[in-house]
Amino acid sequence: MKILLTYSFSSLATYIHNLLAELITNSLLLQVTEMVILGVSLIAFLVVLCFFLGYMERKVAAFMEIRLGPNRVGPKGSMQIVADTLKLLLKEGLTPDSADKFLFNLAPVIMVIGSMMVIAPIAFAKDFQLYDINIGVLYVSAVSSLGVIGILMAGWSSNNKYSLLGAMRSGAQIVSYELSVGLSLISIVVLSGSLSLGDIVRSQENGWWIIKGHIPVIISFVIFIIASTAEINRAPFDMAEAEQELTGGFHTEYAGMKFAMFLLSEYINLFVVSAVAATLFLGGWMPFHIGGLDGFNHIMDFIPSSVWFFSKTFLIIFIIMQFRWTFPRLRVDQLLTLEWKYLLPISMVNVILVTVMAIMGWHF
Amino acid sequence: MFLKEYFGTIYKSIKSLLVGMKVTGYYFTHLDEIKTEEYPDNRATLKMFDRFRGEVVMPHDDNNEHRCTGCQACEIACPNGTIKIITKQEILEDGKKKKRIDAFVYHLDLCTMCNLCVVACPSDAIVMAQNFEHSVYDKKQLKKILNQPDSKLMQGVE
Amino acid sequence: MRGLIEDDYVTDEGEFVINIGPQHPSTHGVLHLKVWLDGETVKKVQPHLGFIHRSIEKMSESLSYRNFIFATSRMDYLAAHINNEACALTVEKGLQLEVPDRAKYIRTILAELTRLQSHLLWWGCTGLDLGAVTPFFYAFREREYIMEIMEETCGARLTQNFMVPGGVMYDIHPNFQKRTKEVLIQIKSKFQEYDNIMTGNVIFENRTKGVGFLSKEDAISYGVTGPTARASGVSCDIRKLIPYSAYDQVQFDEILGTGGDCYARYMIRMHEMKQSVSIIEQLIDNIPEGEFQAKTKNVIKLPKGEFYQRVETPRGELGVFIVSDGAASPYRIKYRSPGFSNLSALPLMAKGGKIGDLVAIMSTIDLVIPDIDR
Amino acid sequence: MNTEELKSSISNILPSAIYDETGEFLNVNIASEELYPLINELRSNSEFDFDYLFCLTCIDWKDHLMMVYHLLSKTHQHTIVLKAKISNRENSEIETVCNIWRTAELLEREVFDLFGVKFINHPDLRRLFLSDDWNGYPLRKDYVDENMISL
Repeated sequence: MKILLTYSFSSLATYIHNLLAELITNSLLLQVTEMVILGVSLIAFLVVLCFFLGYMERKVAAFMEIRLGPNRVGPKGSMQIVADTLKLLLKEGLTPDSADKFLFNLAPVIMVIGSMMVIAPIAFAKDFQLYDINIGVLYVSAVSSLGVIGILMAGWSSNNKYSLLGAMRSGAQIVSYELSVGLSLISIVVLSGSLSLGDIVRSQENGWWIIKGHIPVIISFVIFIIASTAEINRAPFDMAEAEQELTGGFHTEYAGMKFAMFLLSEYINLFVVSAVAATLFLGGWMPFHIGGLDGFNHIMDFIPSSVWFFSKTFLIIFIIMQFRWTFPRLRVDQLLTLEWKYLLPISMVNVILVTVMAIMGWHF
Repeated sequence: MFLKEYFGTIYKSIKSLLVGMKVTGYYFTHLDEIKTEEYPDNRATLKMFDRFRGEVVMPHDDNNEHRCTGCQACEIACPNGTIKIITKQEILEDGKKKKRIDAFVYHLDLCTMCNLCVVACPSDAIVMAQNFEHSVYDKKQLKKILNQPDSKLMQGVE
Repeated sequence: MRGLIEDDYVTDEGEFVINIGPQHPSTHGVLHLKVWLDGETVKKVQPHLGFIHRSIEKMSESLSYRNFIFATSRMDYLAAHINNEACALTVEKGLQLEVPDRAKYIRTILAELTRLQSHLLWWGCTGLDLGAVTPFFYAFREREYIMEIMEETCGARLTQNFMVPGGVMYDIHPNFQKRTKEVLIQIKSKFQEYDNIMTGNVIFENRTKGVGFLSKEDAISYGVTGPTARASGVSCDIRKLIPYSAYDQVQFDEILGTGGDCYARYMIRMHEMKQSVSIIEQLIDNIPEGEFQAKTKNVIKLPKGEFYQRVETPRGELGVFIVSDGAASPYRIKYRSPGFSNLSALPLMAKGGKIGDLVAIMSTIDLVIPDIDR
Repeated sequence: MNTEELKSSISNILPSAIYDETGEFLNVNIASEELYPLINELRSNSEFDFDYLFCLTCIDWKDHLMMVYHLLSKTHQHTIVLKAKISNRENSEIETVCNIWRTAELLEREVFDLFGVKFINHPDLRRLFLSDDWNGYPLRKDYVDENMISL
């Protein structure tokens, strides 16, 4: 029991730090080495995560579609995604003749970098955060919209009409939905009084915001989920890909590893969005506490904080996946109608409600 | 009035979406509803229906005898020219010359399994088999000779 | 006459032309649509056909009256039974042959099962075209049961070739009635599920309501038939107007819509599935005893003359026009295929809509490309 | 209108029409030059009101071509078959009907493609199924293709 309680990522990180500090005395060199280790392990973690998400998506889709899903490679088909990645790696990375080659090759890299950068301020577990920047929420909302540049680049440089249409759709879509995402984030910032994600998690020690903030926060949670599904270009908002209309949209011309990088960034985006939602609304790594019931709270504390974080994140990932495998796609003008006529006015009113609630102290 | 309509739309929309998600959620939690047949693995238990038309075969009995008289009714009935019957003259025991089949050539690659040859056959010499795994590496292998080597016409079939 | 290639690429300044198909996920085959766009808005659509043209009409001119039927299975492969039935009926009309009642009942049941499976596949594909993948699998589950009935009785799943001039090829399988009744119960229990996941869905309603409007006058002028025309209020169900086979023995409604949009077409087909179930239920227990095939001569020769038979396929009116000069094979055959005429109204319906609307229209008029190209 | 009424009404417009009642429908035989005035009248006159052209095709009778129009009136529920004889086989021409029934546009392109009948005033007369450089018209009885195999 003792081991379980003390086990956390922070102790691991401290252990590695101490080990390196003994070996390397130069503080600058130490910092650089730690950053390299961190970067490499982060990329490795994200790749493994994407493998898992890819497998999860296939299985979720299959079970909802009364199918078995991947079941040949590896136990229960779990190695299928590895086999697919190998296939994509071995494929020739085609570049169309008339494409703008520099931008064409740069676009997937920008997509991946853009989505990986958002990982930085997210608290994966207690005391385990890559960089608790004091304007975390602002950083997240700013960096997460970098991806649209990648999509626009990919669509324009492919020199393909379908790609261009997809990219243009995506531009309009992400710029619009950014507003709702921002406003629903602000409602939590108003309540917790801080932009730092670490502080926001700590502010939920005595209850998650979705419970403490009741109706207004639930509304902003729903808006956040819908708007961020649109922002990461997932069905039913996958205008930019729209297979049945644009055959693949902005990545029509991509093949091989470059195509895999779009997939990678899609899954990282999915994870990041769910992680942000879990952090802001569901308390991040905070266990489920009910005020007054000390015994119950204590039992909840036994569950490691990372388990809390990941189970909340994957719950939201599952919901977003279920959206994809249930709903038809919206039309491009309806997509904008939804944002400008429904989500944006509601979230604006909601921000006012939350502000009044925070001033009057009506939340729990 | 406007607000009532506005929120009414939102309420109805969210409700319809949740009803849809309930359906997919139901199947996600009821894995016994999965209908997938794991085809190559269930070969042992897979049984095709008796009437399933997979390919034309010519049944032979234990004495290596078939029922085909070489009347070419099937060849005429076939819309695609799938069947070619090559006949030969055979001298019977009593000295009479009789027409017998030399080769019943069946081009599986041209066949559309329309069953018209089987219907046309007056002596029930050919039937449809239930085998459906026809893939081969060379198209030439799909040209089949249905009568077995050294087979004879069954006694009493004219 | 200007050349196709030359004409294709001469466009005015600022026109954005995309080619949808022949390899495109939502054209359901090898249809090629040339689409002029203004942003997302469709300005003009021009269908280019012929990618799967096999000239079945020319082929049939050298086949006997027994043989030419098999090729029609390859026209509208989702309604092979009904195509075969149309040919058999035309030959019977020429021979003035009375088909036994049992054969008529079997034909009608099989035709309605075909309609049911075709509509089920259409329902799944409509979901797929609009971006919902899951309904496709639900539809295929039920369709598979019908395919099993077909396989057990007819011996094939899609291209059955079960109709012969004078009746049907074999008597029904002993399991046929039991299995059909079980399947009907199964399918009826799933209609509510279909409504839950698609019909009532707000996104689906927005995608289809008011999209692809076709007026009644245009529907008639363009020769549009089937559910597509009935959604515009045109009464054109051949089963009602000129009953053939056993359709005069059953009670069913011809459902007419008023909207003329994609949603109306969708609802017509959903109701038609229920009507088909009811038709089969009325017939399945009352199949009369007797012969399943009328006696015909070994070599069928139609008298000199012209014979026209209209039947109702899941997509509309199929006409078989046989011109006979008294020989053992037809002098000229013309198939008036429903998809061909329905497609001709697509440019009208799609004009002014978005690309997404074009996809919705294509899926709700239920195009089967081999049927168009023949 | 029944068959007799149809016959007398059509004779008023076009006395040279020849009738044939052996088939299922009333057949009206005319020459190709007479087609357009008659067919225009058949559509616009509310007595006939043939608003639905359900089949348009061509038959090659070796010495001449024959256009066949199956017409139906949705309001009166009467059907006629109009047959226009095109005597000039080499340079066959007939007036288009696609401004009367929109469905004729594609059907006439099909006939042009497979029979080589040129439709005067057709807005977009191109090959429909076959490629533009195809030689000959396949559904004509004298069409020969060296690649064609006979079974």
